[in-house]
Amino acid sequence: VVTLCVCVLCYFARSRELTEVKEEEVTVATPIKSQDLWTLLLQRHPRLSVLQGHVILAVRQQYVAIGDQSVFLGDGDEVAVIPPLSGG
Amino acid sequence: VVTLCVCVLCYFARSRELTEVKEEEVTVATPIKSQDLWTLLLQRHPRLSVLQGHVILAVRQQYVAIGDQSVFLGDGDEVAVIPPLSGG
Amino acid sequence: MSQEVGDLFSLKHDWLSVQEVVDAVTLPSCGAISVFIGTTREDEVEGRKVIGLEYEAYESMVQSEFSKLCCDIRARCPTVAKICVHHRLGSVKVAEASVVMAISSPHRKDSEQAIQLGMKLLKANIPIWKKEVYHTQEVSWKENAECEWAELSH
Amino acid sequence: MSQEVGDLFSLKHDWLSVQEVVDAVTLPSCGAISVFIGTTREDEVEGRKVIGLEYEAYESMVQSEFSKLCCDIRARCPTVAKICVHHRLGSVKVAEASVVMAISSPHRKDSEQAIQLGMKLLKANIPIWKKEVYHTQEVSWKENAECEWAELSH
Repeated sequence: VVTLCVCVLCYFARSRELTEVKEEEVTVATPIKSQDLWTLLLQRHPRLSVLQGHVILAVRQQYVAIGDQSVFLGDGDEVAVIPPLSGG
Repeated sequence: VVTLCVCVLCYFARSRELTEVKEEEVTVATPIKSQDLWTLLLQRHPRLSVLQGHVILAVRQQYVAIGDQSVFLGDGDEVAVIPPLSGG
Repeated sequence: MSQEVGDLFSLKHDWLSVQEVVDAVTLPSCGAISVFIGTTREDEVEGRKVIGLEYEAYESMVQSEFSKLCCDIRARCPTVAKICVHHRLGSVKVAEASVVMAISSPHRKDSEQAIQLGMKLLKANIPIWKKEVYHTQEVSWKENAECEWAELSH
Repeated sequence: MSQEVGDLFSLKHDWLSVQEVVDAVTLPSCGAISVFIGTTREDEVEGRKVIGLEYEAYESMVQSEFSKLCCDIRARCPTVAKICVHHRLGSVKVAEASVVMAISSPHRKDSEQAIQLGMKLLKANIPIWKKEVYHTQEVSWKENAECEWAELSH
């Protein structure tokens, strides 16, 4: 069963500069492979492609590698683009 | 050649409590084996014997193990009794 | 075992007080406190002089990742008592502290081991980013070698 | 390579300021400062409660042994910039700091390694002694396991 939900995309650091957006709502089919979620993000913001291979996502504030695993989303869930960290 | 010199004995921590002396002048033949220096100290203050095996000396502020090596002393040189350290 | 009462990760827009972070982990039962302070180093990158750093964070996620970090530290160093981090946000000038981490434990070796692990985990997992600001007004996003998905990770 | 200008071992009769020790090693060229703080732990030894410690030092020799300690650290960690220690003398109450050591270096791993070595060398070689004072007014001289001629050395 595939359903649709409205989740919140959050962009940080270089990804925010590339998209020029901090947060936006999108409708996404769920469950969705994290790879497909990334593809969807690239379609919205092609400039994100410079991060390809050096980026992961966070879904409901849990890190999710971009790959084969399925992500289950609900309305209002946060999906964040996480460029390489540089805290400290 | 053995000569005599007047050096300053210094007692710290437990050794000071055992001798009830902080500093005193003694005449010592030099050179002298550090073992013999310790024997001389024990003769002056027999209570120091409780430190036997767990004590070293410092001659002119350099650590010297109690043993076979010869120590060369000059007038006014400091010889200190160094119980196990507990700084920090 | 989770984040304990008293563990704290605080994001600050102003000067960091080392004493405040140390006081937050001080306990009569602990004889050892290890501290790490990260400061903005004076640096020159390809002829451009670094004049400061700009920090940002995924603030809500910082807290949940910090809980995990505290768990990981206690799994490896069970005698750790308290863990406290103050981290700057916004712009930080050269020679100012951007992060202060303090960890207490009854004995020295545990706090020493824990602080090394703690800083490694912070750099690997806490969602915070910085860019260097150069005297030319150019900027460049940094990447921690400890971050698994960094280009330069090892 | 000897003790560098700016290295400092200070014996203090009053409360130790962590900030002061940290400031003493802060340099624009250093991104990392590691700190260790040793405090008097609340403790009970054979039913006697520790109410404080009493410290004494062979003051002039502390300085020459500290110079050697600085040499030893730089031999093993050549990028170390500055080393500063404040150590209490006289009586120190439970939960108060008796020693604060700070070491700066350009990068984190060097200051982390140096602080561990530095504390080990301090406990092994710096001529300072403490006795525990119990609530019964009894006292007992302590011995560092790091000291080669201690009964309990290892």
